[in-house]
Amino acid sequence: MSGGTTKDGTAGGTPGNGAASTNLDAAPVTPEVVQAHGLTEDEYDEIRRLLGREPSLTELGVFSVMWSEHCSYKSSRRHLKHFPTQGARVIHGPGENAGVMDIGDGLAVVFKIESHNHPSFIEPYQGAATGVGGILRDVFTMGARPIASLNSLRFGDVRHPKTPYLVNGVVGGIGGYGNCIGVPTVGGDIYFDECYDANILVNAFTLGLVERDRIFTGKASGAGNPVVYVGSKTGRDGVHGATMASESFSEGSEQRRPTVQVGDPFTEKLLLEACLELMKTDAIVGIQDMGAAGLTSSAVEMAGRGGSGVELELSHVPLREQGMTPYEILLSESQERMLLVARPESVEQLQAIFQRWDLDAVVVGRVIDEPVFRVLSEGREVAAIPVAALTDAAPTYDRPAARPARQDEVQRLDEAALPQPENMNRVLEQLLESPNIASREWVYRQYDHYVRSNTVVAPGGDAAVVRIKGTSRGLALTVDCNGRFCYLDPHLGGMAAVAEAARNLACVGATPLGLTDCLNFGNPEKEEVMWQFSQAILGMREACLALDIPVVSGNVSFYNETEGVSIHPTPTVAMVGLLEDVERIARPWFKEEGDLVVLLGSNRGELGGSEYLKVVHDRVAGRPPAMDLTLERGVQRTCRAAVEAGLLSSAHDVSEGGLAVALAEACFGDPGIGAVIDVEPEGRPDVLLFGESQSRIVVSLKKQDYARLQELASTENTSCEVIGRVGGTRLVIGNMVRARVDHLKNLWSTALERCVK
Amino acid sequence: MLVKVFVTLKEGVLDPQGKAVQNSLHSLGFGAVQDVRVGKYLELHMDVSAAEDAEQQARRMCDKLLANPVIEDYRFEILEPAE
Amino acid sequence: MLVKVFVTLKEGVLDPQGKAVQNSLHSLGFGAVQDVRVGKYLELHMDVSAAEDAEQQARRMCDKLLANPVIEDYRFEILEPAE
Amino acid sequence: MRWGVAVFPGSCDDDDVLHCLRNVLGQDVRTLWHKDPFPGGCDGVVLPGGFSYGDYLRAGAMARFSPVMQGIVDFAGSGGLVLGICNGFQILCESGLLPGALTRNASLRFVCRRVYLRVEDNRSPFTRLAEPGELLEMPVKHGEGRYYANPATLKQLDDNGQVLLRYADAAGEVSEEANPNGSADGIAGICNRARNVFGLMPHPEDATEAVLGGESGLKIFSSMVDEIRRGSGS
Ligand SMILES: Nc1ncnc2c1ncn2[C@@H]1O[C@H](COP(=O)(O)OP(=O)(O)O)[C@@H](O)[C@H]1O
Ligand SMILES: [Mg+2]
Repeated sequence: MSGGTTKDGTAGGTPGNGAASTNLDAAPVTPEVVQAHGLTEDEYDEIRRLLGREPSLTELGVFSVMWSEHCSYKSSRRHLKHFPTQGARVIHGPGENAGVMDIGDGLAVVFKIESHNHPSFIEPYQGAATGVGGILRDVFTMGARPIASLNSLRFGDVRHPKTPYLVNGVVGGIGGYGNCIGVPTVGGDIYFDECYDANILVNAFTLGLVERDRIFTGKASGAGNPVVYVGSKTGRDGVHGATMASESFSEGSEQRRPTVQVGDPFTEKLLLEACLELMKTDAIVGIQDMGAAGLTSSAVEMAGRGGSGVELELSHVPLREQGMTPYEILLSESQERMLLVARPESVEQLQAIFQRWDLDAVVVGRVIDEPVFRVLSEGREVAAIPVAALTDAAPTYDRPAARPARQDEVQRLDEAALPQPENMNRVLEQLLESPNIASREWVYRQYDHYVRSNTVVAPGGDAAVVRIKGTSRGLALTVDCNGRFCYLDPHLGGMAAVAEAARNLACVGATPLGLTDCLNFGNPEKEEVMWQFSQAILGMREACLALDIPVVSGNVSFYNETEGVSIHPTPTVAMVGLLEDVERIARPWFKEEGDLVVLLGSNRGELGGSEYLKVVHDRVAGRPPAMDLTLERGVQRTCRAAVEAGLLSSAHDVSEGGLAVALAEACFGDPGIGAVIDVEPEGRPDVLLFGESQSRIVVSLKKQDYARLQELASTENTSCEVIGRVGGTRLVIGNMVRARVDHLKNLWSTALERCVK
Repeated sequence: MLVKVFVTLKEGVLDPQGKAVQNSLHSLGFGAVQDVRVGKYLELHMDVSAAEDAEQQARRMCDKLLANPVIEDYRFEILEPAE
Repeated sequence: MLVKVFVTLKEGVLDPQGKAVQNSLHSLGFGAVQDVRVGKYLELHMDVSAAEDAEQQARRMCDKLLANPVIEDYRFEILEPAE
Repeated sequence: MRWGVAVFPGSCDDDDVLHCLRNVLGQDVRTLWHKDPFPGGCDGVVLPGGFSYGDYLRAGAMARFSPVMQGIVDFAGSGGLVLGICNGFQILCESGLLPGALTRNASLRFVCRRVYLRVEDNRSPFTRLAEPGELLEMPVKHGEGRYYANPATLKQLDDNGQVLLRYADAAGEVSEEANPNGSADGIAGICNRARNVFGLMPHPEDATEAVLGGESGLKIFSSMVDEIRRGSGS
């Protein structure tokens, strides 16, 4: 695992409060300076040992970013090894800028998710915008044309005074950047919980399409080959930034605001087009985006992958500001920049292409045989560090993990003691108006989801679908994670995140190809956080193995806490699925009067961790719903086979809000249509209606097709039961719920806007 | 009372808009333009009689809403009605 | 030479942004604000020595690019370097 | 029959238009790079959507000065068919080929959704295959699409039948509800007086295949194809 793009703000490591001024290079390296760089004494000793001398301040800066949690994965590396990363379709798994998978027809998809949490809390618009910019570069740096983006957002309680401001800024920033690049934002998720009040999550995903034999990697090879800098000029952006991503929030961190970078989507668009044009030629041997730790990490990582060294001459770097020191130039996180390794004879051709797009392209160094990262400033050497010291020799930690004592307490839930609401209609209304369940249209209306004319299923369905021009195929995309489940039981929660994502793909009829994950957790130096982290990974692993889904890329974001309180563990899963025939898909909405409503899977009456418990009883408690991966697999396979066979009028999975909410949502098509559902509670009606048992999909189909569905289900050993009929203008569930669809739909479609406007 | 507020990007903060305008002006033949910064200009009509009052409120409005202290600076002028 | 350009919406052209700012200011308790108009503020640094020259160029830049005469008015000020 | 699709730095929907013309309608299309002079030999020109020059300053403000645009202005002046979609519409207004201006959406937010458009006038090369009153469905996606013109201009547009499309609801009624951006009189698209230049905010190119949810955008392109075919007698 390696660093090297716009991640969670700065790579972490440069001095926090104004220490980084212009004359840093001359300043002495004192213990305070070492500490301000986020390095421990032991780490500093190791640096001295690796160098065989004291580092200069510039070198210390380079070590601090390369050894930061963010770039080095020092706390997570040994846990990430548990992910299954192999598969017949995997071309590049973790280790490259993004994962790459074969989709046939000579094509491959490239995808990855990244966090931009801390910068987005400090400056929501720019933080989110530059997060989108960073992930786009990770994808097109591999030669792929980005064709779809997703985003996964977590905010604090909607009633928190800052929440509306943050939501508006983040959503505006994602749209402002993504729309301007011409990549459709086809999906995402957004949830609110007070655990994110002062530490929001902004995770951005992009998928690109590339010809199988035109994939580029970030590799510096061929001694003497020129190293070329392209894109925006370098400013002091991010240099002053402290160890934002590798440090918890505290009072006063808002004062670090000047560190936030401003995105320029227009330049990114030019950079994207210029790079893709360049990649049609044979001019370059390697290419890498500059993100966290900018020039430093891109050069070092490329050298690391190529088994070579790199020598840079900083006086050639295009600068935006005057008087920048080598320290600042090396650690700047200015956006919209890339580093290329070219063939010497192709430099002119390369420069002509960038000039056509009005972008700087300057030779700033060369590949060298000696495996060293050497930096010159007007010929004077300012840093010389063995590449391996920055990459392979970076420390890794086996941090202690322990199940917190309060976990038993948290999981306790005495259902019998819960007061029983009288009016289930009212509860359903309340849930449909919960910002965690209400329509997300207010959000995705602000994103262009049609550009590139591939969008078959726009946001609003269980998974987005885009077609692949020139083929009959399509891709399905989704992002999921229930942080509440993960808090109550990280192992189950990790499983559920993977299972739910795959289930969403099954609902449209797609077969999962692979996933990318963004592991958002608290402070890894705390035992309980490491326990949550390791448990979640093991849970995800189990689900991946059972459902046959490799992990091909991902990102870790630690230190998501405020004033010592961690967020809910939030291992976000973005999953990509393949559709052989993009016209054979299902959507969530009931269509035909008279269709049967059928439940795949079964109601098991589990209330733990439900949105109902939170909204109505203000509790986050219990054990999350159990996961039976065999059942999960059967339900998904049945649904997928039924879609492929063209049997289904609709398919929608049961998630937040349980069966009643899933049924209501299925009624909210355009135009809406009602349903009469005939189910009886064995115990309490609220448990049946609002419990969030896993592995359930509500489908509708013509009566005459039911026998065939039953056949498919029985092949998979999956229960499949008629629970009602589509029709009318009301949703009726037994004698528990009876409400007009237009009324419910109106509540559901307007609630989010009412909360955050 | 008329309050004129000028909101500009802090020094060192990238101004993509200014850069684009500058490039355009260059290609239109205005080569003498060396740098362009784009900001916001607001006119607030206020129903207060004392200039100090307007001033105080203007400062608070800028701090709270009109400027984004993360990346922007502001400046304002108060114009008393001519009478 | 520093040229400061102010671009404002013509009278009669709806300014939803101004309205939105005004509403926000009201809900923040600044009830004295009666009207808000939002415009653009540009600072152009120019390498010219004569103020008239700057003035002439500024006018042409505004007419051609910086303001859209269908909806906008402009005004500018020229600041000679202090020396 | 030959089409040109202009490409400015920041154009985003150029590929969509190329795909629609080339692959859906089987037309001969070439791209027109903004730095090159207008090559001539085109029967129809499309200015696609996107964010030319980042839409900095004002949407469409900078693109009008590009070399290719100067040629397109002349092409339009000599009667050539020019279609401006979204950013293209903004560029046409900024260049003075169409009256009025496109300003920030009343909501102050970017809006992406499907809309219905009522065909107000079919006496134009762009709507000739549609019936007056016919409803077309296609997406809008823009932040600055609120059409503004002074009252005198609006009246002229109406009097001359230059308003070709208005935002409407599913029943064909022009209403505030149906208007996604606060445009004056629900205007979604207008043509010039000579009726050879048409600008609209919605995206017909993204509604030309059933798999994408509808084909009513084809009405616009097919009308142009039909017009050109008649004009050239081929
Ligand atoms: N949680 C994770 N699961 C799987 N792979 C991961 C995870 N986190 C990071 N990786 C992989 O580690 C590599 C380095 O990650 P990162 O530094 O975020 O990439 P980049 O340098 O492109 O930003 C990438 O290939 C990434 O996919
Ligand atoms: Mg990368």
